[in-house]
Amino acid sequence: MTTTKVRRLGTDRPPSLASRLMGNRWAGLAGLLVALLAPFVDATPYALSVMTSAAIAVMLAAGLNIVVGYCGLLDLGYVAFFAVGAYTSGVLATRFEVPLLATVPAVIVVTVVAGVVIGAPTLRLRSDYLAIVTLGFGEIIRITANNLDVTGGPSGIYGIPHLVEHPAAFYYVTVAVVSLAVLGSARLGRSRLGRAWRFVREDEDAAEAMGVHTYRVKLAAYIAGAVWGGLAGVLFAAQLSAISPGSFTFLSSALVLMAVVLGGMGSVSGVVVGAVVISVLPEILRDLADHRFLLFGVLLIVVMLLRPQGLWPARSREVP
Amino acid sequence: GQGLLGGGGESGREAGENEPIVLGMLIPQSGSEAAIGPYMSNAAQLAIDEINAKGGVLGRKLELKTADDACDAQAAAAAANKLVTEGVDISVGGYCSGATLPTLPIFGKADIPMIIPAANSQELVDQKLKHVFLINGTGSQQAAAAEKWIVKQAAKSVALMHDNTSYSKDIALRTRELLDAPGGAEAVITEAVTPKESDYSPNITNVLAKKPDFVYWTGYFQEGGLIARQLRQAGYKGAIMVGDGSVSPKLIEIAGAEAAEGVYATMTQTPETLEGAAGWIDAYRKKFGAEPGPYSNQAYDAVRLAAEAITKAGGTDGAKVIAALEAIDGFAMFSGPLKFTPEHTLANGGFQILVVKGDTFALQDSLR
Amino acid sequence: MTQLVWNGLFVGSFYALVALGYSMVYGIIKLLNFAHGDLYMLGAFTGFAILGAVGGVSPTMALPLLLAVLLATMAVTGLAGVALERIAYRPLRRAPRLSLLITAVGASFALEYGMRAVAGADPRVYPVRLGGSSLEVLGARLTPQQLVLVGVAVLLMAGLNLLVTRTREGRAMRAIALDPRTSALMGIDVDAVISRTFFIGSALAGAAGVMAGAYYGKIDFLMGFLIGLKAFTAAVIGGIGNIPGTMLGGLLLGLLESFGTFWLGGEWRDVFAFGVLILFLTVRPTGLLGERVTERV
Amino acid sequence: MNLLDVADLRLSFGGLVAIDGLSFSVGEAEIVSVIGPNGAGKTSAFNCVTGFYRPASGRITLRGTDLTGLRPSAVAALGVARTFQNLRLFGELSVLDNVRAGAHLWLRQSVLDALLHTPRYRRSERECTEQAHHWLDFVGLRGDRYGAARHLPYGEQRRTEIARALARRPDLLLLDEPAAGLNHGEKAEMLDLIRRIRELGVAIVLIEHDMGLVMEVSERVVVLNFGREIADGRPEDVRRDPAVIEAYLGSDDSA
Amino acid sequence: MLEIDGLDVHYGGVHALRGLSLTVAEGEIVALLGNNGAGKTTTLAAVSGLVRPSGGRVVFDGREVTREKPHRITARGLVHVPEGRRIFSTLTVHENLQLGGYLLRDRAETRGRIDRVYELLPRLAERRAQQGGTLSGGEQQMLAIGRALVTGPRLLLLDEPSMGLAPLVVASIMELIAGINAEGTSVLLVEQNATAALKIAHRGYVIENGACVLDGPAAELRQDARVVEAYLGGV
Ligand SMILES: Nc1ncnc2c1ncn2[C@@H]1O[C@H](COP(=O)(O)OP(=O)(O)OP(=O)(O)O)[C@@H](O)[C@H]1O
Ligand SMILES: Nc1ncnc2c1ncn2[C@@H]1O[C@H](COP(=O)(O)OP(=O)(O)OP(=O)(O)O)[C@@H](O)[C@H]1O
Ligand SMILES: CC(C)C[C@H](N)C(=O)O
Ligand SMILES: [Mg+2]
Ligand SMILES: [Mg+2]
Repeated sequence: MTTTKVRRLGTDRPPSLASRLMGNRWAGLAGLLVALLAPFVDATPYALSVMTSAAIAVMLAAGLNIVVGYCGLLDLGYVAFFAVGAYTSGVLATRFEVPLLATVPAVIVVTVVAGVVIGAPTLRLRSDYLAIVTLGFGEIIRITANNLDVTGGPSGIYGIPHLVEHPAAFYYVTVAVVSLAVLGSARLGRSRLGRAWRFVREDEDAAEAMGVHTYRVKLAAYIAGAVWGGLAGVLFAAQLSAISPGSFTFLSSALVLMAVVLGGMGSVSGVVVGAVVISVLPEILRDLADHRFLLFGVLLIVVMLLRPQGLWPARSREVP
Repeated sequence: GQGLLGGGGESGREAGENEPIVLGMLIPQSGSEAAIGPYMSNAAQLAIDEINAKGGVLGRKLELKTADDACDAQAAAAAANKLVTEGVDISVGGYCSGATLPTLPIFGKADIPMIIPAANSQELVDQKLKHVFLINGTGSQQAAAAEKWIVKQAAKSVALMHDNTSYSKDIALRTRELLDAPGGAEAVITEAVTPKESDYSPNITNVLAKKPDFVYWTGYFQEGGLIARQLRQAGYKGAIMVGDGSVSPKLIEIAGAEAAEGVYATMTQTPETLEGAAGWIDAYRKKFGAEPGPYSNQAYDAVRLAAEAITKAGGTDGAKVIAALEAIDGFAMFSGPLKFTPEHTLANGGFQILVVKGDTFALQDSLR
Repeated sequence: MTQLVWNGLFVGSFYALVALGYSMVYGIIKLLNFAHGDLYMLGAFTGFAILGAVGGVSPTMALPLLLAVLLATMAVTGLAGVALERIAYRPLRRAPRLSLLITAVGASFALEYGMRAVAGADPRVYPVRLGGSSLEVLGARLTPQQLVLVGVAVLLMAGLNLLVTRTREGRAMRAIALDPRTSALMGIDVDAVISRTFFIGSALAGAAGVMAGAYYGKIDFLMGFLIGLKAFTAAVIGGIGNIPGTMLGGLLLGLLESFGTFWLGGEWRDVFAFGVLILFLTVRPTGLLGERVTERV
Repeated sequence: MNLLDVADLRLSFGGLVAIDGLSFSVGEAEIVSVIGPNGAGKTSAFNCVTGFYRPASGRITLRGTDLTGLRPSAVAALGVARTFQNLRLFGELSVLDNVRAGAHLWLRQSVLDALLHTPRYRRSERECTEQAHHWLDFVGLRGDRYGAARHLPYGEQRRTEIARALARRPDLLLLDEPAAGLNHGEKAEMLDLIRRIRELGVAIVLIEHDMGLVMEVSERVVVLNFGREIADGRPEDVRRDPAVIEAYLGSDDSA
Repeated sequence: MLEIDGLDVHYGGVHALRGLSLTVAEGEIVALLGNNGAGKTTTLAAVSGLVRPSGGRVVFDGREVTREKPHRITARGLVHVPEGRRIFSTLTVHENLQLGGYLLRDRAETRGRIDRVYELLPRLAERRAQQGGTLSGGEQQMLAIGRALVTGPRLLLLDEPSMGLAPLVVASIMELIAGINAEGTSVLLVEQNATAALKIAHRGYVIENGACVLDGPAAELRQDARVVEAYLGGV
């Protein structure tokens, strides 16, 4: 037997303070607290609308994170599900006068179906090709909404009833829903299914060899992402009371994807931060008027150069 | 800050005597329609400067706050909320119907009357909101004018082309409906194009296969110019007409003088077509060093109309301003003397037919 | 019918030209270069600026002049692409590959709104226009200028194909795409090859920009967005990284759009095009000419 | 009944015949080695058994259940685990997570459990982690269990891969060159490990080029050449088989 | 020819090489032995520029190459065959070999060298049009070595060349290495198959925990009790 010393790299090293702060639920609670207190600092309609939009963006990012961050499936048409959710609830609420809350089960059913319809034939594709297919489906959904009459054609659906009247109250409802969604996605990520998603992301063959039915697992990620996106769509419809195809363009998909990557793929805290940055930064820059997107672009580059793994990357080591 | 514990949602609009009156204007400054924003904000500023030079309104100065709606619903909602928060008294903006729709309840809730200068989808008034007024002709008014001219030209087969946005599609479909009535011209094809492209030859091939003698494009000038040019290149010899979104000297430039010559347009009155407007154009040029673009005159009028209503109402109280707007009769605007219908659209749609002559749109027929 | 085919091929050759650069860049560093369409835009504006500086041109001189402008523009956009890679992409080469997506979108915004700040939001119109009389060929109406443009596009593409498949430079590109570290061990200067790839790809985009400006006339700061999207689609359909495949992908997309418009009308065109592409990919998951990759276990 | 039966397997790639009528069987808790020249079709045979390749013809049965043409995850579900010749760890994931992958098939936990953090979820997660540690201890991993697997030295990665396969609690374990890249001392440890695995009642099929190890550990050796079986028997007999010496071992079988 | 002096390498918090020093003289085969994780691969990677040392010097042919880029080091004639074969998986066998000749401007010479490799490793000739990634493990190993030979190295760094090779092939690969060495190429050989390595090497080093603990002529090392116990197996 060899004489070399046995090296136990870090097995007995205590977790660093940073990892303790970032890793566990304190970060989540702190984030929630910030979200809950923010209206006490600024509750102007503008601030509330920006914050509500940011919260919805967080939900979208959390959903897309399941697909892209956990499972490694590049989805360039994620807003398709956002649109499906928003339209389902909008159509039911305006054409059939179903209360908005009551549309939720229908939204879930429809988005699951949409997830299966889009995912089933295409999840066998390699990532680049999947990207195009999802992009294509995103466009197909948007154009179809634009061309059909039930969806109100290009002008969309308006007069969707509010979930609750007061903007601050609606903000709190949104925060509550979004928090649950974020928590849910985090818990999924730490489950048997969540691990399977990461196995698929890392190496599909090895995952198969360990008994992971990669196709089903991918479909599950897709469906989970679809449901998250669809529910975010309901919030979106309730917030704006009007939805139109113009809100579901490829650019919106790209922005959600950016939120995920900017924050740190696979890291729930990261994508929350990413989504807040992506949705709030342009508002902060609003006063620069003409130059705001120029600066936005430059900032994106700078941020990424400084933090290549994202603002708050997924932990690369487990806490023992 | 105005937190929940502080002043609450209501912003500090209890304006003092000398506080300026704030007009808010949502316009696209980024995104696909970014070209339009400056035309509108410049003209609004021009109106404000003129009014302020004469002492303002009720002894108070006017002030303009613009916000970028990027022609996008969500951005528009945030921008509208921002204007509300900044204490805007009257909204004089709105170019894209799709972006303007979600802002209606936001301004409504804050008790801010809206004079919408450009966006003109029927849906803006379909909800019968008290605070919403359109000073651009609506789709049905424009369609009526178009049909009138088509019939007058004795056209037989008409091709309608739109860009699949709500504004453009609405006009096209309404025109088709009118043409579908028995007798006269027949709508042979309704073709939708994808905006922001360069090559429309597949659409044009479709259209020309139906051998129309009249083509009506109801979208914007960027595509309009290309379509007119490509129609001519493809050998089309019949008449071409464009909607009000296409009335811009840029259309002529893009199409090239040859292809643009003789193109008709349905349009409310513009500075160019008004006897007395030459001075206005000069003033605009002098101030901004550029030609007034599409919807600059409507933006200019929106500001003037807001000033008029505030004067009549004796203040900026929302309900009183709305009442004043409803009562206005005969206020002089580029589009003619103003009076609102019960649904807050122009009683006199005021559409007329322009024609491209050289490098401008000239009046062809006032359809009166 | 021939008209439909010609329309599709003509537009498709623009798509192909832009898609080639996309494909090369994607092929070598797996970057979804969102800014690629904006280099096309930059090309269009560069050409516009050069023509403006040259001043009035007699119509007879238009074609040779345009060719000169084309080359100058290709140099400018090529260098812009190299700079872009240097600043925004190279530092992230070891980061997760989607991180590049952020800087690419950032670069796209910066280019678009930077151009807007320089040239304004109004569309501009080229002083020299290729247009004019059309002739009938096999029942399709086309112009000599169109033929010239397609000819130039085909030449550029053919040259590129030779470069990538036949030369050591091309082999180096393909090797880097698979494994940059090992490529360096073969003596390949990875950074230099990537720079050259960006130069060529961006130059092609710039060429397409000038050609579009001169042919269609209208240019604006957002003109690159849609074509960038289509180029990406074409590149993938063709089989990412595969040059002839990308050309075919561009042409196919053009044809699909042309026939989709004809069969279903303009409003369903993209639904048709994407629908066909999706169906196609489900039967042939590696695109038109994409290599069958048999991953060994 | 044999644990594994492979009958008349054929597989080709284009014109290349990789496996040409291969048959062999493995009994319960038996250690069988598969040896043969490079490119003889050993890994391909593994790939057929585990569902990564679909054989052109032939039948593969596990305790009488037909495996032929099943997808890899279904084969794994029936109790077959494997390692890969070119390591296939989940590089970015922690070593522990890698081994947890082995628990995927037996871990009883629903999505709802995970969302609500029910006691069942906690229990199953705890068990999963304990098992992972158990198997890492079993294979004798020395390196950092909490860091990314790709940071481990090569030999440690090999062990991790075996731990991952063991965490599946398979009846049949296929090891593709587990001792490649190990030095002599480490090979001794591997030998010991393989024996201990067999003591758990797991049958092992071993592809290996290290004859010392093969001769030491195998109960039976199957020799392939050009996709065909050229010998099958006890190690002592096989090593003296002239066909095997000629095709594979060479006269000097030190290596 | 190669001098490594006090080399330190860190991977984040891991101190992989701790002041490692060794030399390879012109015309020598030097074996590098050590347990898993000892730092052998890291040593080679630091020499060829794939990892950046945090301290120490690498001198090749009298010139310091410590922080030079990998492709320049290769251009100097120092060629590294990395661990794990690293074949360009979708390129054919032939294209892989052509890439080995990337730096040769002369096509005829490249062709000549490739033909030579085909002669030495006939299995590769049979498979010249097959995608590299679909080769069997051993075939890939042959390709990796063949590819480096096309480069025409003056110093060859080999990381576990015998891994996954059948016994017969191991023997012939070792012969091959001895052969090219005889033609003037120096070799730094990392090998777990210490028996085979020490048979052809002139000298050897044993490293543990990122530093050399033992070195000497191969013949002596073969007799050394510690080496015998740990690496060669009781005789
Ligand atoms: N996907 C594939 N496509 C083409 N040929 C293949 C493929 N997989 C394997 N082969 C060929 O089939 C033959 C058998 O390969 P296999 O990997 O089974 O060999 P092996 O016995 O495991 O060899 P080694 O000991 O070198 O690992 C080899 O010649 C290989 O090149
Ligand atoms: N990328 C990396 N990140 C972190 N640590 C690393 C990395 N690469 C290697 N190490 C560590 O550096 C040390 C030396 O590794 P190295 O690969 O050089 O060993 P080796 O002697 O080649 O071992 P083997 O015989 O297993 O190939 C090991 O402890 C390993 O865990
Ligand atoms: C012509 C434009 C003023 C029409 C406007 N874009 C709308 O959507 O209503
Ligand atoms: Mg093998
Ligand atoms: Mg090593």
